[in-house]
Amino acid sequence: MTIPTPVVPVSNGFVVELEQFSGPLDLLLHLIHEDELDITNLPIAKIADQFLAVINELGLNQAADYLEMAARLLRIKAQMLLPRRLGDDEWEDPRAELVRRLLEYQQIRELVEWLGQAAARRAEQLGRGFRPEPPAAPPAPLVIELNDLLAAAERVIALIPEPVLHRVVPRPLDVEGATARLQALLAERAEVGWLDVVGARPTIVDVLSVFIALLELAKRGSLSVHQAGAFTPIQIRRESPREAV
Amino acid sequence: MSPLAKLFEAALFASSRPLTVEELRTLEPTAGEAAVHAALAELRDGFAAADHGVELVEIAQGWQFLTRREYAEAIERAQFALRPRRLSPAALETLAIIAYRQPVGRMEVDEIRGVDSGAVIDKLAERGLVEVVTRGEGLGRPLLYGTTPQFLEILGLKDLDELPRLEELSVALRPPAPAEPE
Amino acid sequence: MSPLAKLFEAALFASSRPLTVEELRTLEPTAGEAAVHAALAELRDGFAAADHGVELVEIAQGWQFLTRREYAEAIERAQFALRPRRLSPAALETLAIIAYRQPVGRMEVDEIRGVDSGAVIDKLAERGLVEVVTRGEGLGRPLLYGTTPQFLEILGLKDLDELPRLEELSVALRPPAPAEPE
Repeated sequence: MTIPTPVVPVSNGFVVELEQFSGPLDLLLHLIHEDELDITNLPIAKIADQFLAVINELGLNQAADYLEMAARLLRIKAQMLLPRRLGDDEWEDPRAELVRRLLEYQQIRELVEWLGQAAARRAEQLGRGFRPEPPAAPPAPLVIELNDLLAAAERVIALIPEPVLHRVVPRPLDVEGATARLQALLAERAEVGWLDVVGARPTIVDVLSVFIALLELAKRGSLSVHQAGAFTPIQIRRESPREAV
Repeated sequence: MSPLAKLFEAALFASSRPLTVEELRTLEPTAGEAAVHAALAELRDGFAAADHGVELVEIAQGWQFLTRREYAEAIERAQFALRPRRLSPAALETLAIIAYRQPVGRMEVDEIRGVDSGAVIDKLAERGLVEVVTRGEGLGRPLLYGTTPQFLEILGLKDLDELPRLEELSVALRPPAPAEPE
Repeated sequence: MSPLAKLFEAALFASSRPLTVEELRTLEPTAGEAAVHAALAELRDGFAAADHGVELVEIAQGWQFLTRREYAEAIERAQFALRPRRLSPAALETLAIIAYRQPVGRMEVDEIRGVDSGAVIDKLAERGLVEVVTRGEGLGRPLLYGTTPQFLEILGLKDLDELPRLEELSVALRPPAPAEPE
C-alpha cells in the first residue's frame, strides 16, 4: 500500500490538515500493520526509519506532533543500541512506554470502528423534522441545585490561599442604640469625648452608628461638637435644653 | 398499509416542513397522481380510524402530522421542546462568588477563580441571575454585580440570609451524592 | 389505543429528541410507572404490528419515533431531511476516549491520541456530544469531560452500558487508569 499524499499541502510546506492519519500514533500503527510487525516486540530501528521516511515524504516534518514522535523513536532506537551488561536486572526496555501507548491506541481505533458503525446505523433513521413552533416559546427552564451551588462555593474557597471570603450578613447601623447611648452619657456629664462614646476598639459599624447619631442630635440642637484643631480629639457637649432658651 | 403510504408517513414525519403533493411525488416519481392521493387518504384515514394521538392534516401548503388538540396543552405544559438547562461548573462557581461577595467586580471574580470570568458573568447576566447593582470606587469605577430575585427564586430561597453561611458550608454540603446514574 | 398511549404518541411525535420515562410521566403524573411502561409497549407494538413507516425506538435513556431504515435514503434524496454529518476519525477517537474514560481531562486525551485534541473537544462540546462534568484535582483544577445524552442519541444507544466492554475488544488492554495524575 502506498502512502497517499496529504490533503492540504500549502505552498510553504506547512501541513494544515492531514485526513488519512489522525496523528503520529495512527501513522505508526498503520506502518506496523502494513509490515505485519509484532507490536510487543517492535523492530524499533526499522519502524523509526520508515516513520521518518513517511513524514519526509508527506511534508510532515513541520507538524509538531509528528516531529515529536520522530524524536522519540530516534531516542528509543539509540537506547536500544547502547550496550547493556549481562545480567543487568535494572534494564528496562526503552520500547515499553511506546508499546503500551500503541496498544492503548489500537484499542481506541477498534472502538472508533464500532462507534462509526453505530453512528452510521443510527443515521439510517430520521427523527421528527417538522414541529410547529409553539407561540412565544418559553425560555428553557433553568435548574440550579442548592447543593451544586454550595459545592461550587466550596471549590472556589479551596482555590483561595487564605479565607478572604466574607459572609454576607446584613449589619444595619445601630443609630438608635448609639443615640440612646449618647443621651445617657450626656445626662451624666456635660461633656464627653468621642472615644468615651464609641469605646476603645470600635468596629466600623459602631463608628458609623455613633457618627450618624451625633449628627442627628447636633441637628436637633441636643448637643454640639467641638474640635480644637485637625486630628485633635472630638469633644461632645450637652446643649441646654431648648425649652430653657 | 400500502408501501406508498408508509413511505409518505416516514417522509412527512421526518420532513422539516409540511410537504405538498408535488413534493411527495418526487419520492416515488413512477406513482401516478391518483395513487399519491389514495396513499395520503389511506394514511389520514388510518390514523383517524385507529384513534391515534396524532392526525394527518391537510393545510394550505401541504400535508403535515399534528398532535391532536386535546393533547397540546398537556405537552406544552410539560415543555418538552426545551431541555431544562443546568449551569456549567464554571458558571456555578462564578455565581457562588457573586452570591457570597456581592457587590463584587469582575476583577475580583477573576482573581478568585484564577481565570477570566467576563464571558461567564455576561451569560449569568443574560439569564437574569446576576445584575449590575452599583459601581465601585477607584479606577474606572468598575461595575459591581449582585444576584437577582430570580436567583433566589430558582434556588427556592426566601432571601440571601437563607444561603448557608460559609462557616456552615461543609456541614450543609451532604456527603457526595450516591452513585449517580451515568 | 389506551388514553395514556395516545397522549404519549402525541408527545413523542411532537418532540424531535428522545423523551425519558420521567419526562413522559410529567404529562400524566398520576400514572404509575407500570402503566407508563405498559403504554409505551402498547405504542411500540401497535406501530410494529400495523406496519408503519415509523417505529418507536428505545434510545438515549428514552423513547423516540424514528423513520424505518428503508426510507431514509428516499427522504434524503428528495431533500426533505438531512442525515447527520459523519464524524471525522479524529472526532470519533476523541469521543471513544471520553466515553470510556469519563470524566477525563484534555491532557489525558492528548496523551492517548498523541496529538493536541483541544480543538476537537471544543467542536464536540459545541455539538453537544460531550460536556464538562466536573473539575479534576491537581494543578489548575482541569476541566473534566463526559458524554451527553446526545452522544447516545447519535449512536442509537439506550445507555452507556451498550458500548462494547473493553474485555470484548480483540485488543485487550489495561483498564482505565485510576484517577491518579502521572
